[in-house]
Amino acid sequence: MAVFRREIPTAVLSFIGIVILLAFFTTFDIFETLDGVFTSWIPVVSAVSVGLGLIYMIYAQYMNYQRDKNLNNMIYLVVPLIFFAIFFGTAMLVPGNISSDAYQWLYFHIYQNVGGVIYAVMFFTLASSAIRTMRLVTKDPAGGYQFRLEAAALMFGGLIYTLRQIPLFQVYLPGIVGFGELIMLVPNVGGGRAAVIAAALAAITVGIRTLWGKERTTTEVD
Amino acid sequence: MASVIGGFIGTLFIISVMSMLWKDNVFFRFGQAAIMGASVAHYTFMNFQSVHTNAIKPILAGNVLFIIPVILGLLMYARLSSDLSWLAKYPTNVLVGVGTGVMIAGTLRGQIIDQIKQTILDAFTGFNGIIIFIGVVTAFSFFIFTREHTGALGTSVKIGRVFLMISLGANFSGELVWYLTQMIGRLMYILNEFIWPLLGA
Amino acid sequence: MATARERLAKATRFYQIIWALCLIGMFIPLISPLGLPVTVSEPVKDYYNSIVELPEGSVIAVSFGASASLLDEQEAQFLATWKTIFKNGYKVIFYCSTEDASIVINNELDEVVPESFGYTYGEDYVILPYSPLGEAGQAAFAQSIRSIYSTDINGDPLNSIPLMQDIDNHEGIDLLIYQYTSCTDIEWAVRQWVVPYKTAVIATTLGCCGPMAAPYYPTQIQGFLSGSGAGTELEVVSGNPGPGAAMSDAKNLGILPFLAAIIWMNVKPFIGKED
Amino acid sequence: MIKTGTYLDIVLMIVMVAASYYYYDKTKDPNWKPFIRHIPALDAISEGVGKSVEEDKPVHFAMGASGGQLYSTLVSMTLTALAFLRYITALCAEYGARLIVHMPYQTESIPIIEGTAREGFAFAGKPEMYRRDDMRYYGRGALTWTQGVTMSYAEEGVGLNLSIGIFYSDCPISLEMAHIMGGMNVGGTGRWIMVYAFAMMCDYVFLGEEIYAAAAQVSEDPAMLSGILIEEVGKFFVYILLIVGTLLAAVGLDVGALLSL
Repeated sequence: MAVFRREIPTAVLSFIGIVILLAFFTTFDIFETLDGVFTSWIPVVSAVSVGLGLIYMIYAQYMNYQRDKNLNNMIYLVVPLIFFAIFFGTAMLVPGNISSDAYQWLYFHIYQNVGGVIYAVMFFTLASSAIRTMRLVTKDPAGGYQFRLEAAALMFGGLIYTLRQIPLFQVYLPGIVGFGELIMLVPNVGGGRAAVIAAALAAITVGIRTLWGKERTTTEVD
Repeated sequence: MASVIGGFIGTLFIISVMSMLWKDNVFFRFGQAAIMGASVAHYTFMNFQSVHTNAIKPILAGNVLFIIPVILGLLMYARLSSDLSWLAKYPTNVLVGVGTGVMIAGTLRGQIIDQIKQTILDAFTGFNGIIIFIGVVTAFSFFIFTREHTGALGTSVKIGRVFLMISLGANFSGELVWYLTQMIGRLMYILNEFIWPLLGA
Repeated sequence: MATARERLAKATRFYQIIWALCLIGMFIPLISPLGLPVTVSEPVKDYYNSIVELPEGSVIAVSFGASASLLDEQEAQFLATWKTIFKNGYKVIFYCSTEDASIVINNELDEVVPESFGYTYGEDYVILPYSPLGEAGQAAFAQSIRSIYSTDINGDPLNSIPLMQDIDNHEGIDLLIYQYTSCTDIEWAVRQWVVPYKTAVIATTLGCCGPMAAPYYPTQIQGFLSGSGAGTELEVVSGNPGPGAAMSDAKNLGILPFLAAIIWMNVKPFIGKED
Repeated sequence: MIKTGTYLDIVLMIVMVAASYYYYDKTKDPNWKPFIRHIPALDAISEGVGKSVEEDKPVHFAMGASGGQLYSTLVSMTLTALAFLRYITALCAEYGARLIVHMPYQTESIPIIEGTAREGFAFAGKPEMYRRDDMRYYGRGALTWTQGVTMSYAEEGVGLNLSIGIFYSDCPISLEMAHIMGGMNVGGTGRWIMVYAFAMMCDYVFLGEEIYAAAAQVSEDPAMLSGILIEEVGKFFVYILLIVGTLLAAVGLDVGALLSL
């Protein structure tokens, strides 16, 4: 039995991964065909599993409510179900499904609208973190001043390019546009490119280990 | 009227999400719970459609091979049983197998070799190109893990970290101004969809 | 000496004041515009010129991959671009590469109304429906439009649409306007349109994607718009006012409290204020 | 037989596979221990778990709203995050801290995440500490995820917030809210464009690729540890290409064409 739990699933993984690599590197049609078959399965496997999320979501909320029957937990248990019913019901039952006016109304005013707000909230959280971290000098307990080179570099890159994007400074701070672009196209490219190459090498190493059957997460976890 | 009501509801949701910046409150929780239900519904419906288009239709048209991914998808639910949970490993490993293959194939060229090529070509375009080259070489040395960062390597890492930090700062700024725009966009929504129509402007 | 918890509460209160000031700063210009001038940058000028310098009767393809929740960042770019195209009478093929794109483009054209510029659907412009194109799809489109799309968004066969009669690949396209929201996707346009066919390409994207588009300009892409700021610049250079002006105005005051707070935090250690 | 334009990819692949073969062979020796430089953020994880127990608050583990990608080019980061999940379950079991896992929206990743958490506790000898209701799922997208996570911080408190994995525009909210609610942030992502948020909001950060090296260190798994050395071979190859390429370009060769092979 153990072989069905460990070795066979690992072999399946390695086989599929290697086939996809061969389809990429070689001109043999067989690999191209198999690649097409496997990749066409992916959206289906993923889509069929969607109910699992619903189960976990409801279960966690139900258990929370059972543990502590307060108003917050009550809201958390009931409100998602009501809105699930409204959205899902409209999508399933109203003629035209998600293209119907009713669903579009819900989508525009609730889903899409609030989808935009979440990015808006990030302006504030980012701003406060920047206020906290973009400090050139800190005072040590002995009363001396300490210059923080790395924070300065972060601040330099961050503020110059921010000013470059705001019309007020484009008008009253001549040269900021060119200088901002220079930061973006020279030191930013240097640092960013090194980080991308390094992370790519690490990703490939994990990939090889996975195909080799030595990645613990995909082999051992039952 | 439907539009003003829509604008009103939309505005309420905007305020409920934003209220978490002030403090945790029932209003925020209601909004959060509602959006969670709505999003799972939208996601579930889109996936139903996807299964219908990508599996049911082909199966009905005689392409029985598509029964396999449906079965694999159903095996994911084995996770709910402690005795059969290992069955979920099959669909998971099929997905990871595809992912790993695609990842290795795409990464080798796009994120390593092309980047090296561009760095070398840049180095011969003038002073800026040379700075980029120095940035890549020194910042890359920060990611060496099998040597202590002392001596020449230490110096290189120090320079490299400055490049890395400028890059982080630039990324920060790009996103900050984008998020600022999104906030302004939501304020415009409140004005255009709710306040102005309500005032009859 | 304040405890860690008290310090945190105090800091949070300070942030909340700054947030509130930023919000007020954004709100004021929306009600009472400042009308500050906008400096038009080179990539935007080149973007505009790439469109208006096309010969009469040219065909523009628009690869449209908009996301509904990111419209705030791009709507000004879109509206100004469509108006510029329609004013000059070019033919346009819109093709949708994301699920949201077909809904968004319909809403956009409801607002701009090509018919008010004397356009007729099918003869002067056409919309092709959503298809999950990806890089391979872009390559296929450049080789043969009919290999990807057999019908337009209304379900009419391409061969029955007058505009599409003689067009099936990159040869029929004089300019590609490439719109995207995932920063690395610019490479697809470069690899699948510019490198093999030397098609003229201009791009529109989010503000945060500008840095990744910039290395390809001006050698491979002829111009680009990144973020709503560039949208405003296009409104100015093309003479088509739109939502971008108000947004740019609001940015000016919205960012100031944040900048002031940064300066304050940097001055603080020197004037003996407690951390 | 071999597609043009992929020759150099294959060379690099062969180098990495050969290095893997060599170092996996080395791991057969139980005394083999490679030197790996210290990563400061690692110590902070156990410190954070200790802090959580002291304050009687839970430890939160987040892999990103979209951190469950199993079949995209970011799959390595998902697997790396799971190595950390395994580590944090062991630490929580050891210290007796409650662990809340904020799962990403990709439902297909739920089995592997849940399995890793469950086995992590079982392996540490405390299977009873695993609680399914602490495996949280919030629906699709950054929107509901960030709100759900924030809600959980507010409701249940936050001691340590360990955020490692694939992060998009979700971490600027989750990390900052954890900070504001008094939590200690430790984390990192391999997506360079979002690393800035970690650098600015975390008490201890793993910069980019450091998450992979750190995962290997915490795993104490020889195969993962040898992975760091395999990467170093890759880095050596990169430096060689950079130097040789620059020299060849300096003498007038068309390096662009050579590197397009």
